[in-house]
Amino acid sequence: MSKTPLDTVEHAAATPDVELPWAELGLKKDEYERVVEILGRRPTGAELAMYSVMWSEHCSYKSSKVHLRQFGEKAPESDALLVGIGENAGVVDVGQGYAVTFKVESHNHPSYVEPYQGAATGVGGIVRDIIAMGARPVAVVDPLRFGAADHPDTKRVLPGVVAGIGGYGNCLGLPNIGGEVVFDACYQGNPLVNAGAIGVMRHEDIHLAKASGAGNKVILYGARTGGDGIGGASILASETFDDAKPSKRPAVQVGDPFQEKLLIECTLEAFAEKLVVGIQDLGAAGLSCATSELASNGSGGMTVVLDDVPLRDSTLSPEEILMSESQERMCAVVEPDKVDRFLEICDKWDVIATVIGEVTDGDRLEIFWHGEKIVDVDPRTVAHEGPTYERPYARPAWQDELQADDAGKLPRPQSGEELKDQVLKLVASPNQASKQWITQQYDHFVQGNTVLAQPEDSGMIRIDEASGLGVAIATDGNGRYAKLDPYTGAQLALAEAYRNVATTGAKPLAVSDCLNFGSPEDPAVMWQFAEAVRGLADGCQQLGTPVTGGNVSLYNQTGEAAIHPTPVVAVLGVIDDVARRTPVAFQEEGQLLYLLGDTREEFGGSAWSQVVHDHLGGLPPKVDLERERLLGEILISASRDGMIDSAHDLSDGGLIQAVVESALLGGKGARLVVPDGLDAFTFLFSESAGRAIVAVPRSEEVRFNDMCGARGLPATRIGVVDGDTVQVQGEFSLPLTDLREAHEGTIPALLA
Amino acid sequence: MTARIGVVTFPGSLDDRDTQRAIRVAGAEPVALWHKDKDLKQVDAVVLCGGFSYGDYLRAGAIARFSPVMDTVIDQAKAGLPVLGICNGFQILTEAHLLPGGMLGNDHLHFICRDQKLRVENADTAWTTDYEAGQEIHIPLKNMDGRYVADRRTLDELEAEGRVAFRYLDFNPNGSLNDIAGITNAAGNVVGLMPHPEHAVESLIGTGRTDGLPFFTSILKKLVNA
Amino acid sequence: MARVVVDVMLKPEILDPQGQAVQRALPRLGFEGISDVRQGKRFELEVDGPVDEAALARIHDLAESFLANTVIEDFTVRVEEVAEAAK
Amino acid sequence: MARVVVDVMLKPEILDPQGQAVQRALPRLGFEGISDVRQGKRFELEVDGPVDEAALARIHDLAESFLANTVIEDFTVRVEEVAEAAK
Ligand SMILES: Nc1ncnc2c1ncn2[C@@H]1O[C@H](COP(=O)(O)OP(=O)(O)O)[C@@H](O)[C@H]1O
Ligand SMILES: [Mg+2]
Repeated sequence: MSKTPLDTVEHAAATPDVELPWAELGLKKDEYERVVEILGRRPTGAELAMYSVMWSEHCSYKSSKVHLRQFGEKAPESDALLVGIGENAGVVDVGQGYAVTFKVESHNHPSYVEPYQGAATGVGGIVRDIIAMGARPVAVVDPLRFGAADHPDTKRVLPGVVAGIGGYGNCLGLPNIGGEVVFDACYQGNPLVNAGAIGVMRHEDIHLAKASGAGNKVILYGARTGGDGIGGASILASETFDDAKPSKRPAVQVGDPFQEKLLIECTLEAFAEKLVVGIQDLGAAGLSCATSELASNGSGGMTVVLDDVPLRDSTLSPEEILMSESQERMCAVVEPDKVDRFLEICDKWDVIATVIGEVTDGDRLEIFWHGEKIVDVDPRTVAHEGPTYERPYARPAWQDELQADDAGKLPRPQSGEELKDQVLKLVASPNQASKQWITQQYDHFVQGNTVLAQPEDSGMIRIDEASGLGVAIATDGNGRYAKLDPYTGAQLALAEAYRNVATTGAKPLAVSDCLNFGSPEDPAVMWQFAEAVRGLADGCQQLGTPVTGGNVSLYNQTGEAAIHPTPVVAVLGVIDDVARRTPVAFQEEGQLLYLLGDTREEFGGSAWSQVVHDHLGGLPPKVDLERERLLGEILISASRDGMIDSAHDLSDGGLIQAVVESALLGGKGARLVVPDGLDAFTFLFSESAGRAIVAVPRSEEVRFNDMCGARGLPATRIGVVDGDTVQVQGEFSLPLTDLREAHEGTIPALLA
Repeated sequence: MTARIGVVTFPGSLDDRDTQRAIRVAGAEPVALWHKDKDLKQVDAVVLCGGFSYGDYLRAGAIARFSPVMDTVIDQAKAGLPVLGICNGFQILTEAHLLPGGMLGNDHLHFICRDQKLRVENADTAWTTDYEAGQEIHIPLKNMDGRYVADRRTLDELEAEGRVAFRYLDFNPNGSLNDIAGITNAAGNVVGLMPHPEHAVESLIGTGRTDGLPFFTSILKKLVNA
Repeated sequence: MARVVVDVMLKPEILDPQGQAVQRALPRLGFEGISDVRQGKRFELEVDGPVDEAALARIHDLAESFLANTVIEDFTVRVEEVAEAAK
Repeated sequence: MARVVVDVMLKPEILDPQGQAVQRALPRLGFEGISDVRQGKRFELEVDGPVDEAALARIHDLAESFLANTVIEDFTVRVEEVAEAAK
């Protein structure tokens, strides 16, 4: 029993001198003072709970938003963009009346603490964002970064993360169609668990998170609210308002994918019957976020009766209920005469649903507990008027030295034999090795629309059975490149994801991102962040692919050591008919292999420099986005006109990595000839951007060459699909069986 | 007139829409059935599809088995109604004792998703007549609890009576006894298997093979010719 | 209110890969002298009212028909005494 | 040889979707009067030699570091007496 009186609005006004534990809740002094100024009095405990979570870095983007603005300011003209940055997820027109929404988010820290549940709830959170737009989720992707592959803790973190992503996504019935797995010691204490989701809807079904229409009801539905993820509020509840010790509150949230699957089905059914005026998922900051965002995006105010929230733990204080991050909950705004039907649908799916409030024609968000008012705020000040920081940033002193340490000076292989050893070493290295042990723990087939999944260049989903309309998605990021030059690194991530989508025959349309960095309080990190955002915004402008949304994850560091700056970029593309998709695998012996693009001596940040020399230095490959665009156009035309039977983009590991992958997947070897003007080493290992290899049926060779020639894209014939070895003329020959053993054995040996 | 084939949706069913599509692709009419209804809407056959009914939280299929719809399915299956259980559906059929044995977690303790090679051992069931006995096919497999177990006597009986309908070839993906991928009841009307034929009915989609289509054409022919 | 515990274990003749995985890991963790490990499930049921013979019999039925699959699992039902040798 | 049992249950404040699913199914099966169900794991370890203090302490360590995930689970260790109220 609480002995101190409830901290009502009235009580707060009457006791201006009571100090609240704002510091423990993560607020700075000036932030607290700003709250007092906004309210014209001290906040109640419940108000402080709301402001503190909503003004956190995670929810308010206070360190990043001055930079993120560029995504809007530099956004290219695009007819495709239906809903842009600022909503739960962006929405893109893909034609034929269909719209697609997609977004990537991070769940890095929770996944380090409890890998399975952290990763699982990461999938759950991003999928709710997609449903909240009105879309049926159709696929997930999971870009991941772990510490060194052979570090004992990686053996704890990785299997748990993978099982968690699979456990949740598989149970939701969402095919996993892409992602990344990268190992680097810099992620040892900070694995990156990013999760992305795609959803599909008809244009008219787009829903937004806003509460309008006085008298409309606010319905909370899904899981009961428990004491999950409310660290700070417990302090608030106990030290200030209750002399009882805080009860144990779990730091880790456990996901319930079954509950979420029901949430998806009942939400979509409610959408289909047009019962929903506004909708918001409950993620970070729980009810604080959902109520303040719904109210502030709408036209009116809102009242909420907190006593009506169904609880899993009856001892929760109102502050804790407001901050709880219990999973698998959603909030809908429904017109009064549709409430019964909405509740009926929830009941059909065995989902608990409760009216907890109402939209008002005022402009205040008022929250009641035991009949007393404990929150009375302008919701905009909570949701949208959080602090903005112009954090100092500066190019770090070590950047010059790092860039001066040119990878071009590293000793190169001197003989065919040495080349061959290094090829084997490369394709077996953890970052370049097959990730099948991981991806076979994910369902690729569910929903029966998967056209391409791992290890293809991009995942591809059919969205219309009759026409064959489909969408493709690829996510990429290279922290090593970004460390050498964050501006270029971000553009290389964009270029690679763009290229991956185009390689499968889809036209890139839009971008989402997840920006993983160290502490924004370190000017060097802040510089990396600023550069990366600038690079990405400039790149998107040039490629004509707007950023539709994304996520920022800061403070990824252990002590003083930040992770490599790791902007992860997702590119979404569209293909008119999935029957035209281009796969990675070599299809037929005798087909001609062409290398598209220019190969230069570029080894800075390369896989070769890492695997053979454990080196990171110099400059990353140059970016030429016009070239990327041209390459994309050629790949798309060639797929549409049936001129190529397989294609693979070149990225980390260079040409030889791509050839080996296509060969192993197709079960067919290749004979390669080093083109004039290149040495074998550069030909095989360079990581110049803007390149792909394609396999051209002999009957199409002339037509294909003409097209490349006419458009000015260098296309070099480098060999032929043939036999059961990968052979580089005059240098070496490697049997596919040896390559397979090297490529596919590594990850199971480390993790199984 | 074509055959009407029911597909039951339990809470947590995932492949209900895909199964309906497969039935359509085969030329039959899919009928959606709801777990809370006892009424089977006079369908000619029923498919229990894949997924994680009730999250598979107790044991795969254990809670779904007690759904109202299952009371009717159990009664009618005993009276000869053709029933196919795919993955979670197979698990439900064993929990309901329409098929012998039980399903446990994969021996390697991971979810596994792959294109799986099988041999059709029994081409005489209601769902397999469009295959040849001994035919080798590839069907996508994806499960967490795919390990078929039964006591020695049951296994011997299944083998002796030719009731092992499908066997894994080249690779046993889950530790199933006798490499069993699917079985049939003695009458041949109730069949359960772990791999997912509904994911192998269209070229281009999934693995690009259509080795799963004969399940649906087999039953269609049987029903239409009946 | 009382607590009834239902323990469900795989029948001894059925392979228990989870238990085996634990056992295989033991030497790596420096544990010797454990000759077998089996992993099963434990259900804790909070029963309203007294747990008399009749209640126990009903829970036994519940375990037999639902909590355990007796084709592959064995089970035991017992009323839990006060807190056990705590963690 | 003796048997040591390690029971691992989710901490009380942690959501237990499995137990919940079971509990919600009970009314449908005609069972009333069970107000809560939690589902956990039970490990049976067959120990060679006597189970003395030292052995129990080691098993306690094993449970803490390996059998239970103490971020979300609690556990108890006990020596199992003779066969219990059998099935
Ligand atoms: N790195 C970024 N790039 C572009 N947009 C971003 C980025 N980070 C956040 N945003 C956008 O800011 C808005 C708020 O983000 P977030 O808080 O993650 O959304 P939500 O409230 O749905 O969790 C979203 O529209 C999101 O897409
Ligand atoms: Mg959101």
